[in-house]
Amino acid sequence: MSRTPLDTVEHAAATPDVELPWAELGLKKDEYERIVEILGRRPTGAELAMYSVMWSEHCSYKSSKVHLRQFGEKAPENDVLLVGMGENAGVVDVGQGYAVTFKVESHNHPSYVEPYQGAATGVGGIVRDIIAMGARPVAVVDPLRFGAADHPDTKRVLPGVVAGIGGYGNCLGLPNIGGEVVFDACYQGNPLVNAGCIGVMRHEDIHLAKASGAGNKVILYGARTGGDGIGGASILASETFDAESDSASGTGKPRKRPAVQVGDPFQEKLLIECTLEAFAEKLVVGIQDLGAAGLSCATSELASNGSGGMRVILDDVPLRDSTLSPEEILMSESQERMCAIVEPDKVDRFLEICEKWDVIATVIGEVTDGDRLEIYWHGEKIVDVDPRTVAHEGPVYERPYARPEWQDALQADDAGKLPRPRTSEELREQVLKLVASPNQASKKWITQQYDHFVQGNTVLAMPEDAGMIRIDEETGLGVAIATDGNGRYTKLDPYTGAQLALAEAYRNVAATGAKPLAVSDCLNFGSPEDPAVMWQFAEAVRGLADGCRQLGTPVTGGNVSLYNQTGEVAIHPTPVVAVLGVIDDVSRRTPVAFQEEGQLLYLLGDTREEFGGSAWSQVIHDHLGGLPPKVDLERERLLAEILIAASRDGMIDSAHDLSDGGLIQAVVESALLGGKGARLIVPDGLDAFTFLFSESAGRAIVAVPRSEEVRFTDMCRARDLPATRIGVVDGDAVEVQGEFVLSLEELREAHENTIPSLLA
Amino acid sequence: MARVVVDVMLKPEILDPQGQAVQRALPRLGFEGISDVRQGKRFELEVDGPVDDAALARIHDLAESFLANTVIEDFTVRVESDDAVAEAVK
Amino acid sequence: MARVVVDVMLKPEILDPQGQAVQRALPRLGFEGISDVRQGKRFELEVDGPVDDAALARIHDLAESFLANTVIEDFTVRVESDDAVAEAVK
Amino acid sequence: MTARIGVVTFPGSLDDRDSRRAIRLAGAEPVALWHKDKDLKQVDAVVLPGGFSYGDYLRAGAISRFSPVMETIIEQARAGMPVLGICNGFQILTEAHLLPGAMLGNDHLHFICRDQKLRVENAETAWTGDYTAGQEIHIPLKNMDGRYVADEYTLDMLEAEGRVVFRYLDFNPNGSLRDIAGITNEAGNVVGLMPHPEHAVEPLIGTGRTDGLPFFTSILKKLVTA
Ligand SMILES: Nc1ncnc2c1ncn2[C@@H]1O[C@H](COP(=O)(O)OP(=O)(O)O)[C@@H](O)[C@H]1O
Ligand SMILES: [Mg+2]
Repeated sequence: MSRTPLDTVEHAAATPDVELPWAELGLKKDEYERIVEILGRRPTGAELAMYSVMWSEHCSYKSSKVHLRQFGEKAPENDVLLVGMGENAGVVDVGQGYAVTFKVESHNHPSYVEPYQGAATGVGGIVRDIIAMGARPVAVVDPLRFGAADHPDTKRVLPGVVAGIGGYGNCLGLPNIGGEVVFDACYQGNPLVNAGCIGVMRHEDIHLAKASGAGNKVILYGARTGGDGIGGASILASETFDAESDSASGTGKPRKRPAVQVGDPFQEKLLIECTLEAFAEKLVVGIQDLGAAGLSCATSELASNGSGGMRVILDDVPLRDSTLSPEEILMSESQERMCAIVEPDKVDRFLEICEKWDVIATVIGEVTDGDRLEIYWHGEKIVDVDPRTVAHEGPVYERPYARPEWQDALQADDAGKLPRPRTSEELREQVLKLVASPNQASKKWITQQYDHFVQGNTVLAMPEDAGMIRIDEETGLGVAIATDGNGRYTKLDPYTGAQLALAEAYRNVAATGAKPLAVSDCLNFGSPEDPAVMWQFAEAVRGLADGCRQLGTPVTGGNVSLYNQTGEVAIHPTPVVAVLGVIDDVSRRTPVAFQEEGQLLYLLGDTREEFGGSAWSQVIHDHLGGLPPKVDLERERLLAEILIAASRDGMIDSAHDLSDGGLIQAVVESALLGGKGARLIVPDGLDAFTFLFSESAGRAIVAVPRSEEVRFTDMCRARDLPATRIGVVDGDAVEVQGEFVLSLEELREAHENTIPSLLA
Repeated sequence: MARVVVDVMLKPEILDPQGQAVQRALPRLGFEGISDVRQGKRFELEVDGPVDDAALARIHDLAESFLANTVIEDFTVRVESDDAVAEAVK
Repeated sequence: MARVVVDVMLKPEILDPQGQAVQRALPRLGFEGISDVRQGKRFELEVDGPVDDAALARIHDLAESFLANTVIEDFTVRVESDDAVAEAVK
Repeated sequence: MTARIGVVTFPGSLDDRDSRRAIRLAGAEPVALWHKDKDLKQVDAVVLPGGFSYGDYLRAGAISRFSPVMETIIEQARAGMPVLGICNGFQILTEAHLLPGAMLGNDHLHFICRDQKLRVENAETAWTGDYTAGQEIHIPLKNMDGRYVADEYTLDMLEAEGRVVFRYLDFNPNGSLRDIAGITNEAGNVVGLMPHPEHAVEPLIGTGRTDGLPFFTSILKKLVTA
């Protein structure tokens, strides 16, 4: 397809009055004017394509940047961060010369449009981020949010998303070791599909997205570039869906049907192997994956981070569709591509490795000693920009924010006033209802579609509190990861809600015996143009940054997904927090399941009357109001230290953190997993209802062998952590003395049948 | 009873990893001269009663809303007569 | 250049859970009167040069040895002419 | 002396490393083999590991079966060399007609990953000597296309000749006919199964059981005493 005339740099300079479709590309008028100002002339079509995708909300973080800075400014003193925020993913020192990189990203909108491919390519994208750091990916996690469990559209979206995550991750050979599945009507038109990946490398293997060394070659390798997903992630992720798209019947498809990408996990598996082989031979100077904004992003970021400039010959990009225009090539979001900077004398070897793995690799340009990014097409220059202005100096907005006027009323609507069960029989019924409710029910139907075993290093996988992977066979060094978020808590109080998410993930990691080290996050919110949403965002970020500082766990990176709303209605503010931990010897890990009858159950931490945003208030009363549980991060830290020490010294045989659903939910899970029941006694000073359903933070239950009881309780006493004996592992029922008995069989049926009967 | 066939193929601009895998294997099997392979799905529906325009219209709706995801796929619906010479309907 | 279509379907005696899943979903979607659904694969091969008997015979071999597993699947090969009225070859 | 056991890496193989680890833990010497090489590096036996070779895009195992390394393996297997196909390896063996029948998508249409109970039906093959017939074991299972099918005649023959090596117990995870989880050829040197013994060789890892280790000790014993 010949386009006449080609919009070259020269042509642009000579035709200042030509109007380009900046609005269609999602730019605002003042943004366009800034581009003109930066260039000193109007941009060419290709330049406009690059600026428009790179300055989109998705790529530039223009609304969130001013807030995210706190993660750096408030970062705790630490000696674990090897690479901080701003790179493809942060890198953490886990000892013995190993470094771990991890990150969570969203693929929300694409997964609503095409659940299978949207979710699959979400996994593909995050895995490439991890490879780009120089690491071998070793596990994935998938925090998910869907609309109401019984809504017909959930039956379209959820199975597709789960099949997509499994289809891609399983085919790559990455064990899936954790995640979340949450149902809430607020996610009906905006499911949240977040995907996280962990990678492992030696310290010396860390790679950065940096193009340095004039004369070094720019090699594009992986899939051919096609027309799929042009502007996909970028434009798509930046716009709100139409209200009508969520038709009442639920079977309707979104009205908006942009091109989505199709993933090729087999190609990605080859990409992983050939990239790691090239790393091993030290052939790579700098590397960047191609994700949102494709080549526009990879070339401008590599050049911007490096010391020199870059020249790219766009004609050399291998195409799947020969009719693509240069603008489209620059914007294409075809999956499974990477871009490497390689010294000239190593290019042949690099290409050889690619060929070994049947991966197409092409030199498309080189690093120059100037400071411009220049792109040529048919011998003519169509892009001539300062790469920093594209990649790093995009617009920054201080969006107005304001505490919504309904916040007070919401908080005043105290869940403590809801009618409580009056009889033991009612209490028993509510327990059954809780453990069978979609959010509290077993997610096995979903998680068994994921490979947990591949790579042969999985120590713990779901439904454990955290996933755990061995990274050194000799020493038993391992890492653990947990992801958590609670949109209900965060809606009630965004600052506290974000800290509760952090506290829960931190606690989950500690419950397995691993020491929490660092944090990544995925911040899912509504439209930043709504001051109420912006306030939720600002508060959540402030809460998370303050929390990380207090816990001593730096934020290593993350992802922001905005515009998750249908019409005027935003999702609950949903910061998802991932905490990474390390354990010196995985043989000391603590599982969730009860191990042996006769072991003593201890409740660690304080239980208060806290029901705001609780599972109980949702399941029994369909209520959301009041305040979320209080956060005491010093207490969380102490609890974690006790859990870790107890695991290291063999004082406990199982542990389970308490979170949504409260104590009874945790006991039921440990009992069902271990196939062993428990006899519980309501401790003095608590009523049975509060004991079972309160969601006070900073708590866990542990099973202590009798021989360890004195040692364990002494330790808790010495450290001032409340430890209350609440019962014993015993029999094949969960009994609350003086209240009720529920057989494991009855509990299992309630807990395990819900999801299959809704979805299968 | 009649058979209606719905063919569902990825849109031409969408990557077809399955077709590509087949195509890349061909030379190894000693096959030359095939420049492109695309792999899609074929549904055979056995319809009770006559396949009139109304029935076809309904099957068309079915294909559009359920058998294919028109974000990434195209489809055709046709009646397959006994001599297997198909008649294009869409 | 011509297009040859290879349709591959599970043999009738082999359980086809995909087809069944579609069929089971039909009533929910408000569809009646479809007594059976089978799901198979459709390959579209773009052949360089003329599709004469020799070429078809080779594609037939390809289908038999590669595109289909004849332990479980049947296949048909046909040339698709431009007006999309297919001609049965096997 | 020890035995050299090759593990083939196809593009898209996933459990090749794990299979080599299992071989090493059993005391044999793992040898990496590459799909493009016809050369088997003088190994005494071969494992075709699990994974999604070529993405399993056409049919599981259909493309790998035509790789150069398979030419040699097919020839050698017919001559008696022990070959174990795990999951994708099993699928490749059926596509290569070294084992009868075929593998299809799970009847429930989902990938399934679980700790699977099996009964050892045949402890005489090259790979099962360290089990006893009738023994019940747990081995992780994880696959999309695990449904074993063959015609009635073949199934009857397999049973009559004692060539069903493993059966699923308590729960058939994929709709395999007659609960078949693994089979062998007439000579007993070629064995294929869907579950993954290489993922059950270390305490603490995976399901924490070591019920899969005897596969690798069996073959080692057989080769060393041969
Ligand atoms: N989508 C998912 N993918 C993988 N694992 C999941 C998923 N959803 C839930 N899980 C796992 O199931 C278990 C229970 O989940 P959840 O109740 O959310 O845990 P917690 O409340 O401790 O955070 C955890 O091990 C979690 O990692
Ligand atoms: Mg937990």
